[in-house]
Amino acid sequence: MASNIEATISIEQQAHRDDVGARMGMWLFLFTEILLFGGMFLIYAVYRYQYPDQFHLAGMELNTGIGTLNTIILLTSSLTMALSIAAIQKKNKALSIIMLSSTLLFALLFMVNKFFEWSAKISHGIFPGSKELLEKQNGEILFFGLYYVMTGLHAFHIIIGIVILTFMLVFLIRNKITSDNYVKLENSGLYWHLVDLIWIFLFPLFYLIQ
Amino acid sequence: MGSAPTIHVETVDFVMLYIVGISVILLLGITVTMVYFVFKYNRKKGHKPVDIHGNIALEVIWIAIPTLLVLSMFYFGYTGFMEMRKVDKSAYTIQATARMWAWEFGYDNGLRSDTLYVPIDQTITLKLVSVDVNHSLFIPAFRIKEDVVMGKTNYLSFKAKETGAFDIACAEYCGLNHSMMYSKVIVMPKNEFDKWLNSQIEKDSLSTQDSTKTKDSSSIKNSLSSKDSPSGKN
Amino acid sequence: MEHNNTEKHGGSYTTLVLVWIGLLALTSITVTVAGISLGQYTLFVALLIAAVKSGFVINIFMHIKFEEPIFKVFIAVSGITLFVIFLLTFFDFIYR
Amino acid sequence: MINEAANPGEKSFYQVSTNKHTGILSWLLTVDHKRIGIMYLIAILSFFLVGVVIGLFMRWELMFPGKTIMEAQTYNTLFTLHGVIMIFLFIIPGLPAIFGNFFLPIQLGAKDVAFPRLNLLSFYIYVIGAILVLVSLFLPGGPIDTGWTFYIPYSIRTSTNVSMAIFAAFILGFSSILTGINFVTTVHRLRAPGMTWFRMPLFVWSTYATAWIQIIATPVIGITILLVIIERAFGVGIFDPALGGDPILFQHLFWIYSHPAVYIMILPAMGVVSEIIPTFSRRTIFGYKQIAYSSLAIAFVGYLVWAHHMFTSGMSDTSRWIFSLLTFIVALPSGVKIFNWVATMYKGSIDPQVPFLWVMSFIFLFSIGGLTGLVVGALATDVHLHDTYFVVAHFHYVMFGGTGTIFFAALHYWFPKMFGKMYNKRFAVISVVLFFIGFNMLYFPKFILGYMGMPRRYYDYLPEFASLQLVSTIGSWILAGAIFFVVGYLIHALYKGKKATANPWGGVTLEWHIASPPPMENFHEIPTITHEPYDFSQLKEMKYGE
Ligand code: HEA
Ligand code: HEA
Ligand code: CUA
Ligand SMILES: [Cu+2]
Repeated sequence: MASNIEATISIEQQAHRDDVGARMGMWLFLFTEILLFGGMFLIYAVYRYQYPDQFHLAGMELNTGIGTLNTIILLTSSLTMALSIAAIQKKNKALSIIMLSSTLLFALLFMVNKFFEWSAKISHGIFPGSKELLEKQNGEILFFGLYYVMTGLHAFHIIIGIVILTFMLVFLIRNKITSDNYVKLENSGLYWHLVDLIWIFLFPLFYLIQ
Repeated sequence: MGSAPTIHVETVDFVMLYIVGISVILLLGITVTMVYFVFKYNRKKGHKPVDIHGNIALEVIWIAIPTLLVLSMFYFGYTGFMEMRKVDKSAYTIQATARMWAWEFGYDNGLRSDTLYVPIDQTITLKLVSVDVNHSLFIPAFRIKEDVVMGKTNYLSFKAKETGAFDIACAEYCGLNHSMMYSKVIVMPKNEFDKWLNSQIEKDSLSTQDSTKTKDSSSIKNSLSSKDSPSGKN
Repeated sequence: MEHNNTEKHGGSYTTLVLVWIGLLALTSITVTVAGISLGQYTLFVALLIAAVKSGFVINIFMHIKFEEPIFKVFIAVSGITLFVIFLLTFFDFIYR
Repeated sequence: MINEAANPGEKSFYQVSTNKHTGILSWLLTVDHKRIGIMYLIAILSFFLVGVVIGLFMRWELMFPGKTIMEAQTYNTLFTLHGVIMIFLFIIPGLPAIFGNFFLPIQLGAKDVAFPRLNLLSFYIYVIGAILVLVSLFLPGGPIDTGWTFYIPYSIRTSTNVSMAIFAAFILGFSSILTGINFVTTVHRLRAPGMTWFRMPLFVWSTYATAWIQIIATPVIGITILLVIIERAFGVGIFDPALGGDPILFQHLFWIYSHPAVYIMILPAMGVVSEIIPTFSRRTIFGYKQIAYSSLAIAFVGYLVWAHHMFTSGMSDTSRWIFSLLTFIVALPSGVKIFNWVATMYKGSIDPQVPFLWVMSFIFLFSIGGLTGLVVGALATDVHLHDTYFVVAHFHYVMFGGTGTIFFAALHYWFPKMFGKMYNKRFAVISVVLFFIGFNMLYFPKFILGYMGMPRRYYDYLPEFASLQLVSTIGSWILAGAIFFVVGYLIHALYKGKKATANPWGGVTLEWHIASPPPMENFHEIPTITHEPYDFSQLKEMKYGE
C-alpha cells in the first residue's frame, strides 16, 4: 500500500501566510455570532412590543447597579485587550502579557458578578419553571426567560473567551505569538470585542427599563 | 369538482388557471426552444459556434415581460385573497375548537357539535381556537384554510351557495392522528338550520345521525372513534 | 500574491484610552438618562447610545477603520440583512 | 496560457499523502480539499441512500388507503426523518461540500482553500451531526415525529426525541457555516493572478453567493433550535403559548433560515448548469454578468420572502400581501438564468452528451417546480394549496428535479476528472430517460392530488385519492431503478472503466487544464489567467477528447 507514496507534502508548511485572509475569516465568523444574537434580539423586540408594561415591571426587578458594574468591567477588558495587541505590535511583549492577563482578570470578575446576580435571582425563586415565576403574568415570564437565555448565552461566550485568551497568553509567553506574527491574538481580540459589543446592547435592554 | 359551493371557488380556480396557463406557455416555449436548438445546432451538423456574449435589448425584455406577468399574478392572487378576508358585520359567528384530534363547533346558544352545520347564503365567520398544538381548518371544496393556533384566535369566513356535505380536514401536522382529523361541514337551508339549532339544544352532539346523510368517503371519519387503527377495510 | 502581513494598523495607546474614556462616559449618560423618564424616547435614546458605543468599538478597538474597504462592505451587508429581517418581521406584529 | 500538458507519469492526489500517514489515516487526517471532497461524496451519498430508502417505504405505505405496512406513528417519524436527512444531510451540504470543495480552488487557480484544517473540521462536524441523527433514532422516547419544520408547540409537547435530533441539525449548521467562511475567504484571497472577478467561472460565483447565505442565515436556525432545546429541557418560556409565547414567531425564525436555505440548495446547482451548457455548446455563456449578478441577487433577496410559508398561519394580512409581492419579485432572477441558458445554446455547436442530457431534464423539471412556486406564491391559491400535496410536488420538483438532477449531472460531468475513469455512456443515457419518466410519474400526480385537497403529512387518505397515489408509488420504483442503475455503473466504472483523458468533453475552465485525476497540488505553479472563463479559442492549444 505504502509503496507508491513517495512524497508527503505538508500543505500547511507550503501555504503562504495571509493575515488579512485570517482576519477576514474571523470577521465572517463574527457575523454568524451577530446573527445568532440578532435572532434573540428579534424575539426580545417582538415580545417587548407585545407586552410593554409587563416587560417594564419585570425589568424593575433587575439590579441596575450590577449591570452597570459589569458594563464597566467589560469595557475595560476591551481596552486592555486592544492595548495588548497594540503593545505586541510595538514589540513590547511584557506590556502585552500584562494587558492580556488583566483582560482575563476582568473576564473572571465579570463572571463572579454574574454568579452573584443569578444566585440572587434564583434565591428569590425566579428561575425558569419556578412556581413564583409561573404565577407572574405572561410578559414577565417571557422577560425572565429571555433574560436567562440571553445573558446565559452571553456568559457562555465569556467562558469560551476565557479559554481562548488563556491559550493566547500561553502562546504569547512561549513566543508563538510575536511582534511579526500576532494574527491569532488579533482574532481572539476581535472575538472578545464582539462579546463586549453584544453586552453593550444587552445592558440597556435588560437593566435600564425603568 | 365541477360545482362551486362558494364564490371563493371561482376566484381561486380562476387565479389558478391564470397562473398555470401562463406557466404552461412559458414551460412549453422554453422546452421546445431548447430541444429545437439541440437539433438545429447539433455538433454533428458541423456548425461553427458563434460566441454571443449577450444582447442588452433581449436581456431587458426578458426581465421586463416576466416582471409584468408576475405582477399581474400577484394582483389576482391579492384581490382574490382580500375578498376572502373581508369581515362581514352581519356574519354569523361560530367558534371552532381544535384539539388532538377532533373538531368541535360551538354555537352562540351553547350548542356544541363535532360536525359543522351552517345555513346557506349566510356569511359565516369561524373563530378558530386551539387547546393544544397547531391545527389547520381546511375545507377543500370551499378552497379555504386557516391555521388554528393556540393562544391566538384566527378567523375564517365563507358563504355557502349550495347545500350538501363537504369534508373538513386538518391541514397542519398535529401528531399521531393528524390524517384522521376529518369532519364535515353540512350546508342546509335556513329554516332547516334553525330547526336543527333549536331542536338540538338539549342533546349535545349527535354525530350518528349525520353520518347517514354524508356522501361517500366516510370511512375515515368513522374510524376516528377507534383511536389508533385507521380504516382497515380498503 | 504579496500581502504585507506585518503591516501595523491600529491606534496608539492614547487613542485607545481616549476611546475607553468615551465609552465610560456614554455608559454613565445612558444610565442617567434611563433614570429620567423620557416616555417613548427612552428606548430610542438607549439604543442610539448603544449604537454610538458599538461604532467606537468596531472602528477603533476592532480596527475596522484601518482595515481593507471590503471589510466595511461585509459589515454593511450583514447589518442590512439583520435590519431587513427585523423590519419584515414587524410587518406582521404591528398590523395584527 | 497554462495548458500544462498532463505529464503521463505524474502522481495524482490519490497517490500522494498530505500527512505523514499512509492508508486510511492519510485520508481521515487529510487537509487536501480534493480528498475532503471525496470523503464528503461518500458520506453524503450514504445518507442520501438512507433518505431515499425511507422515501420508498413512505410510498409503499401510501400505495393503498388505510394501513399498508406500518402504523401511523411509524409513518410520522419516517417522513420527519426523510425530510431531515434530505434537507440537512443531503441537499444543503451536497453540492457545495462535494463539488465546491473539489473544484472551487481548482477553478480559481489555487492550491487549496483558505483554511484547509477548518475544512477537515467541518467534515467531521458533519459526520458527528449525521451520527447524532442516527443515534436519536434509538434512544428511549422514540424517533422524532414533528416533521422537518418542528413547529412549536407540537415539538415541545411530543415525548419523542426531538432535542437530540434537532441538536444534530444545530451541529450540522456549524459544518455549513465553516464551509461558507472557507469559500468566501478563498474567493477573496486566493484567486490566481489575472483571475479577476469577471473571469471567475460561474460555478465559483454561485458557490460564493451560496457561501454568504450559509454564513448569514444558518445562525438564525441555530439559535431557534437552541431555544427549542432549552425550552424543552428547562421549561423556559420562549415560544410556548402556554407561557405567553407566540408560535408564529417561531415560524418566522424558522423560515428566516429555511427559505434562504432553499437557495443554498439551488444556487450551486445553477452554477453547475452554467458550466455544463457552455462546455457542450462550445461557445461562451450568454449574459455572463447577468448570471453572475443574479446569483448574488438571489442570495440577498432570498431574505425577503420567508413568510410565504406562513400565508395561512394567522399572521397579519398586511404582511401576507407584502410577502406575496416580494415572492414574485424574487422569482425573477431565476427566470433570467433559465433564459440565458437557453440562449447559450443558440448558434452553439451542441453535443448532447450525458451531462447535457441531465441538464436538459433539469431545465424542464426545475421550470415546473419554479413555476408552481408562483402558484403557491399567490395568496388566493396558496390558501387552498398550502400544506397539501401540491406543495409536496412543488418542492420535490425544485429540490429533487432541480438540485438532485444536477447532483447527477455534476457527477457525470466531473466523474472523469475526479476519478480518472470514464463510465459507460450508453447506460448513462438509459438512466437519464428512466429517471425522467419515473420522476414525473412519482411527483406529477401530487400536483393534482394537492389541488383536489389531499393534505400533506397524511398517513391515511380518502378513497378518492387512491388511484393517483398508486401511480405515484409505481413511479417511485421506476425512479429508484434509475438511480440504482446510475450508482451501479458508476461503481463499475471506478474499477473497470476506461481511463479518462485530461479533458474528455473539451471544457476550458481551469480544471480541464490539469491531469485527471488532478495532482496533489493542483498546479505545479500558480497559473496566470489571460482568458475569460468560457473562451473556447483556448481549445486550439489544448488536447481534448477521449
Ligand atoms: C431547492 C429548493 C427550492 C427552490 C429553488 C424554491 C423556489 C421557489 N419557491 Fe419553494 N419551497 C421549497 C423549496 C424550494 N422552493 C420547499 C422545500 C418548500 C416547502 C417547505 C415545507 O413546508 O416543508 C417550498 C415551499 C414554497 C412555498 C410555500 C408553500 C406553502 O407551504 O403553502 C412557496 C410560496 O410562495 C414557494 C415559492 C417558491 C418560489 C416563488 C420559488 C422561486 O424561487 C422559483 C423561481 C423559478 C421559476 C419562476 C421558474 C423558472 C423561470 C422561468 C421558466 C421563466 C419565467 C418566469 C417568470 C414568469 C417569473 N415555495
Ligand atoms: C432533496 C430532497 C428530497 C428528495 C431527494 C426526496 C426524495 C423522495 N421523496 Fe421526499 N420529501 C422531502 C425531500 C426530498 N424527498 C422533504 C423535505 C419532505 C417534507 C418532509 C416533511 O413533511 O417534514 C418530503 C416529503 C415527502 C413526501 C410527503 C410525505 C407526506 O407529506 O406525507 C413523500 C410522499 O410520497 C415523499 C416521497 C419521496 C420519495 C419516494 C423519494 C425517493 O427518494 C425518490 C425515489 C428513489 C430514489 C431516487 C433512489 C433509489 C436509490 C437507491 C435505493 C440507491 C441509491 C444508492 C446510493 C446513492 C449510494 N417525500
Ligand atoms: Cu389537527 Cu392536524
Ligand atoms: Cu420559501
